[in-house]
Amino acid sequence: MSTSLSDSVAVDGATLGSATYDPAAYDGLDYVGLDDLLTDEQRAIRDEVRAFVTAEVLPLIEEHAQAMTFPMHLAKDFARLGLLGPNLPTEYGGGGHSNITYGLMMQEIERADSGLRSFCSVQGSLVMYPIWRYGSEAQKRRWLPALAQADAIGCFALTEPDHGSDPGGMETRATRDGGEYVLTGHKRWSTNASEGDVAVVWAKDDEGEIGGFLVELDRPGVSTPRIMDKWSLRAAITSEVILDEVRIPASNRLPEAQGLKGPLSCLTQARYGIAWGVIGAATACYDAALQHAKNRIQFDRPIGQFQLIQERLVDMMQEITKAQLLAWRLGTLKDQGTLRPQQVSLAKRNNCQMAADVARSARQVLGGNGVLGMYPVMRHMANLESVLTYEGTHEVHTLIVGRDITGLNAFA
Amino acid sequence: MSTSLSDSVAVDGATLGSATYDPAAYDGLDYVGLDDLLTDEQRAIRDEVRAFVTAEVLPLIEEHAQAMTFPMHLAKDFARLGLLGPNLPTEYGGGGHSNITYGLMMQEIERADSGLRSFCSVQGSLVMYPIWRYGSEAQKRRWLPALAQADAIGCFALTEPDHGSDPGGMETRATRDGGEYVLTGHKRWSTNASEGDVAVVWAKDDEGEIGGFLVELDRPGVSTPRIMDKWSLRAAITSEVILDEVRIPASNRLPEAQGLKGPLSCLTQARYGIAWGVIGAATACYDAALQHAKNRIQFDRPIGQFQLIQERLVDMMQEITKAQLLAWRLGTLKDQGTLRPQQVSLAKRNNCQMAADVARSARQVLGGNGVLGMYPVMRHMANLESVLTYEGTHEVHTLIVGRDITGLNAFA
Amino acid sequence: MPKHSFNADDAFLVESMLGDDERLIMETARKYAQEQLEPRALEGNQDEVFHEAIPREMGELGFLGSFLPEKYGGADVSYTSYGLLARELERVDSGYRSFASVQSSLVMLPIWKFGREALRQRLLPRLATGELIGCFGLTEPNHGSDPGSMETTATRVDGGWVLNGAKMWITNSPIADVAVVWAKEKGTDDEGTIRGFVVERDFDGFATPETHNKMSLRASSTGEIVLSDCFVPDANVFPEVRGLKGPFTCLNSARYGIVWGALGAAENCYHRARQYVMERHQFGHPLGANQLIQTKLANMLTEITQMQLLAWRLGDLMDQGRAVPAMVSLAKRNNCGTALEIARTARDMLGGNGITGDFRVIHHMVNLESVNTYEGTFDIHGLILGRELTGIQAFVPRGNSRSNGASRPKADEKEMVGAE
Amino acid sequence: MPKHSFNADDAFLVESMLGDDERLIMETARKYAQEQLEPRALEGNQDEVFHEAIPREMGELGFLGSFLPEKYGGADVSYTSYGLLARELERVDSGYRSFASVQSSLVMLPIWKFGREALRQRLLPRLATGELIGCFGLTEPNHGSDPGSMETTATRVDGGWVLNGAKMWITNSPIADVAVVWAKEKGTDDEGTIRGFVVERDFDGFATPETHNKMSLRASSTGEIVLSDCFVPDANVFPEVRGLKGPFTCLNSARYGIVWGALGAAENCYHRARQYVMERHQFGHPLGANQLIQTKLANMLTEITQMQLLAWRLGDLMDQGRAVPAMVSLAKRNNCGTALEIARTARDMLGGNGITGDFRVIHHMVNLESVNTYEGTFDIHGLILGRELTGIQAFVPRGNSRSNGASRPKADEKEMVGAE
Repeated sequence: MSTSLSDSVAVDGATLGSATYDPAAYDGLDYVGLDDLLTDEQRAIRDEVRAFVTAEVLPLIEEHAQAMTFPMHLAKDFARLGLLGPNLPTEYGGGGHSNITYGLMMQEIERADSGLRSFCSVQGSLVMYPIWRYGSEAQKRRWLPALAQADAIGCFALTEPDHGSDPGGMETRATRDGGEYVLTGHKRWSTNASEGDVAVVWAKDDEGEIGGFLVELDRPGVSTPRIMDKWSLRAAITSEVILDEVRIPASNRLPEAQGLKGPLSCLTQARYGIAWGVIGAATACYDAALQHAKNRIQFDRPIGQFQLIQERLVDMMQEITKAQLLAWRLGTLKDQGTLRPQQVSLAKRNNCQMAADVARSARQVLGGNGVLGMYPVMRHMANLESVLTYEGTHEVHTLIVGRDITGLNAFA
Repeated sequence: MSTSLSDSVAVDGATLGSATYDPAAYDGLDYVGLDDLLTDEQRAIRDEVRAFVTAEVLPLIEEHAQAMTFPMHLAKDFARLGLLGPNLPTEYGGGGHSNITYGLMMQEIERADSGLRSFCSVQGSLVMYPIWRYGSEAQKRRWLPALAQADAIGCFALTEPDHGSDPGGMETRATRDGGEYVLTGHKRWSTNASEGDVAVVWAKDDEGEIGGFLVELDRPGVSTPRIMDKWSLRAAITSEVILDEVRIPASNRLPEAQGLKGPLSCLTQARYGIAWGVIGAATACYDAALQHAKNRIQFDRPIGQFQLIQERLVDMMQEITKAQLLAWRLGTLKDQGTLRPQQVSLAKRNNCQMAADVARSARQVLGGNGVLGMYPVMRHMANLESVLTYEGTHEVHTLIVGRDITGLNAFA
Repeated sequence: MPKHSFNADDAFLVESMLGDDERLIMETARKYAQEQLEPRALEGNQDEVFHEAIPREMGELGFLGSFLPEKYGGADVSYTSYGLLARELERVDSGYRSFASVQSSLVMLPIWKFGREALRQRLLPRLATGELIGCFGLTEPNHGSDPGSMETTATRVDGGWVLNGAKMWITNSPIADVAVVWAKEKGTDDEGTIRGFVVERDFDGFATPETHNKMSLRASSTGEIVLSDCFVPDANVFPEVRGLKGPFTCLNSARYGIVWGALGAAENCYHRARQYVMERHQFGHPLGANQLIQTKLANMLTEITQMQLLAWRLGDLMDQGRAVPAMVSLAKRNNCGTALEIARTARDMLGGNGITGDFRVIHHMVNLESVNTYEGTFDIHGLILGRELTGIQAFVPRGNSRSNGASRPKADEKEMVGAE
Repeated sequence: MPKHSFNADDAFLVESMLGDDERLIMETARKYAQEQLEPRALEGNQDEVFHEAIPREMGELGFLGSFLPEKYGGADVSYTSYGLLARELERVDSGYRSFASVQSSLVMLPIWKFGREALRQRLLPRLATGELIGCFGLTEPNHGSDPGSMETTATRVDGGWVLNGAKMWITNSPIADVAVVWAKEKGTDDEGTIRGFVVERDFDGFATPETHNKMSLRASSTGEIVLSDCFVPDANVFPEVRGLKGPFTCLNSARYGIVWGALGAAENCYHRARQYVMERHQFGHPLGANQLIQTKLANMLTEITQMQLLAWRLGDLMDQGRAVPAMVSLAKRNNCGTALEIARTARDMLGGNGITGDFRVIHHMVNLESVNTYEGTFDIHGLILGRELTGIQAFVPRGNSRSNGASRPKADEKEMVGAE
């Protein structure tokens, strides 16, 4: 054995010791026959995205994560596959798909990386959705087809450095000045901002009411420094959005968005996608752990024959299966139009924690090799730390659902 | 306050301090609209059993549990409500219901007590089912209608003192002697045996093959001492079945049951019922905890306003909801005829652990009062210890499912 | 590293850190508990019996109020020794340790610390021998975690006070000769101030109905204290102590005993589970040959070793006079919560047999539900620690639906308890 | 109980049990680590850099091989002191502690215990100053938990041995001047016996390619050891030691250091989380005002206090010569598993900021994934303990699909590790 093992490790995949993982062998997880609950079309779309991920995304995603770059060339592929606004009406370029189809798409793309699903979530749920729901006809025509085709990239600017769980405390202001608004403020944790064309900025107007404003990112006074020091979602671009007396025409305000309800409704859309998406990340981890358990030989037999390994695998599979059922039920309710935001909170809370737990357990199954990029697990594990946190932490969703079932408010 | 508080505690319900629990206010739990997945008939049957439990069972169950007696007069009510063999064909007195209906029935009856659901499970899944599946026509006609009507009570004799998880190691023998079998052996943990009319006994024949034998319990050589020292399922009768050269006609052997597959197939039926039943126990605990949290005042406000209490309630509700989805999916697969035993293992494992965890957490919400019979929680908690263990422990189901997903056998 | 043998019951050799006196007390208590209490525990739990000979037996061995000065019948032992006693009693049953905790920390301690000399001399020696039995009345039906809101009142009359109210969850009350009762002054200048009273069995208006059908601590006696115009003479009033400081002093001492007691219960569950999985064979091997079982044992031992170290170090600090209440909260919370988890796991490892009283583990499991709840629940001690760490009390939620800050009680006056 | 103040970083006053020498070493190490290492840790993790000045700095302060006799450059310090050092280094980063552990326990220790006197005198003083850097080659690509199956061979030749094989996951290897390598004799009467060799940088056939793009322990250097017909003279062979006893002696010492190191990482995560929740306001209050946050802090402190007591007691027993390997397994497993949980919780408490390197907690979190895995995974140490408790080895499953008992390896020859 005269050549280096390590040089090829992070790049070429499983060459350390015996190969124990083949990402192309991925076939999802369906222990209780949930495929039967899907239509043929839904399955076909799901499989199309899955094949795309295997062929086009997995070979390059680790490298992008290591280098902290976003594979921007994929944006056009996402558009082609219909991943941008899949559940919006076709009239403005949306996919016109069911919400279950939308969920399946998010699941498959997050199998590759949560950062890619974040890209789609932001574009579809946090940018296209508010424009579609709260925008003027002109705004819709100007932006939605372009966003759906990835000809324009959008971002969502709500969170501020001092106001994470508490967006109502925002300090960004939009001051009316004749036919214009002048925006000043500091937003943080905005996916895509430094690569984007337009931001949906939430700010308080002169009356103190929260409104939504479309800010083209090339306007004077806008800066979008990237947040570089990230250990999670490294393959996604995350930026600050700093607005220093940025002038926009008054017609850039979303006419129908009034109050905190505006941004919160966007978050409900995005959280719905997250509840599906993290299933993909978890299943990728489970699949890597399962393959490794079958292939890794210690003490002359596959480690999958160890009870402690089987226990981990069964727990993972069990929790993923329940999360799938929850997501499916959420989708049917959303398609019926009866879904309540608190139900989305429940699923976001449950499924994100599930995915983080699965990733952590899978990493342990992989032993020392599990910290390397030849397996996707450490990357997913690190990504899911962000997903647990953003769009409402576990604790925030606990208190949202808790208020719903007790009728009592326990926010501090 | 001159009268005793305690004298009425265990008997009359919530008189300690302010009343914080009203069992009649129970309305199940349906956070994600699962009722919509049921048919009108299924809902009607479910509600009928629920109302029966509230009116006829809850007022007396605690007393029976304390006294270690089974409310045998309810057996006729169970028959009237169709709880005995609900999913068997009507031809022999079964209910002809869907498996989802069967599951809902078990759920509602276990809301009262796991011991009552055990009674129904044994009668339906462990006695009627093997007679129906493996019995001769004569055996079916002799026993099934009587068992369905609770005119006869059956029991299931498989487990032996030294062979719990490992029934293949059974020591009970059925020796052929002309037109008779002579059975000798010692079975344990048999629900209903000392009140029963007939036992389905599993024993090895002269060839060492496992077979099923119908043993009328009044035959010479049968004794069924009760196991009295129980802290769990106290409202169910649990006995040993001691067979000392018991002679039965050869025609009492189940002709179609060959090998371990026979008893195991019964266990699959019963485990299916358990996976549904424990949801009822868990929901009863959740309901008691939720009511208490809303009504119990400390520091001038309901304790449900405490974050730590809300966290417990949300966790309970979340886990119950997922268990409901899993049970529902299991039911649809069973109704389609595609259910695999390993899927049942998964649901038994998940749902029993879920119910035990919910009961434990609910008990903590109830504080000191939670150890008393005025709340159903401590009783459910103690019951669920048995339910966790019987019909395959958590570990056994881990290794069954583990073998299924890895293809590797890790039984020690 | 030399190949010493590994002690599976004392992995980090904590017992070797004890002094000779302490070891002697531990061994005496262990012998008594295993030989005299263990044979009664099954019946005690099965039939809700607290055997009436037990108090005098414990008294004879010096187990009651052992940390009191000898002049009052105590033995002036260290806190570590007191803890070791609690551990041995609870190794058999939490109910027996509860009896001794109440007698020692909740009755003898306050009479010694707060009572008049005549009262001390009259009651303490007889409490130490077990001739008299005491109980402690703090918790009320509507006020468990929040004793500062108690409703029991004490009205000043000539030569004493008249008490009215009801206390519940009172260990020993049905068999008690004396009760230390906490009540609020009524109709005085100090209206609402909490005071302590020693009520005796033959006082008029004192009743102690028993609580039946408990599913926990069945081997000890539990009841209420009902006070109906009950007159208590000045001689039986604690003259100086005011407010919750009185009962909290007692509770701190009792909680410390629980830290050790819960350890004993956990050790017994672990011991029984270990024995069971070695004796029980399935699939041709002892259950203990399974990875899933071995790691359960390893987890138990790891937790128990840490519980031992916590208890030992806390005793050490108590004996040095360097302990603070937050340390007791930390250890009470940890050791009770962990003991309960261990008991559940052990119960599970015993399979079907684990639900029978014969195997004793389920007694510990149901007992520990109470032990984890009384004297401050797991959650409440978490918030006591949290207050210590952040300087912010979070007992009282700030939810928007109660925006009136004025109604918020003072944190210092409101420590959440729920007494034994 | 007197009202001392409560020490939120040392709740049970464990540091007050240290001797004066130990405290001095602890304080020296803390000052160095906080002032010299902490400022480099962000860059170290961000850019995968192990700053090359560190070994000599540590050597100068006597941190390398500190428990060795002075004649070999050590300081003859207690095991407790060695542990305290590890804790302070890992309070900054597991990578720095890993460097020191390897140098001290896995390189200097075996050369001292097993090497010839000339080798000791030539290498140990320069390893102690950090002038030379060492690494330890045990783990192979296909043999992590099961080092007894190693494939690296040593063939006897005139005046020495020729080594062939590859080792991976070798901390320090890319920068090492010497490597302690374990290999199996080949072509001798003792074919298959494991022997130890000290390979030096300038030997032919010795290469150490670096492992890049780790997501864990990025501030330390990791690589392979590739041996291609590498000749090692007899002077560099350990003459006496045979079998896995050699490497296991080293691993025991290193694992002991990890027990303390993981504690330091956990303490730092707790400290940073506590600080963050007090500074960060949401809904008009510090995050620390929430019950859900306070109980997280309380849990962390409770676990850390127990980790402290375990580490302290283990050091105490090591210093008394009374420790056995199972104790080390217990503490390594507990402290690593718990530290990882604490790091995850702390990361979560820091919200979005927690994913950035600036706040440092996520470095601990990803590092501890390795620390919980190397030198025996959490599960493996559970089975080592389980074997101790049951007398039955459960490393090798008995599954029916392998009914041939003959193929089962002997338990004693197969301890599951995976070295640093």
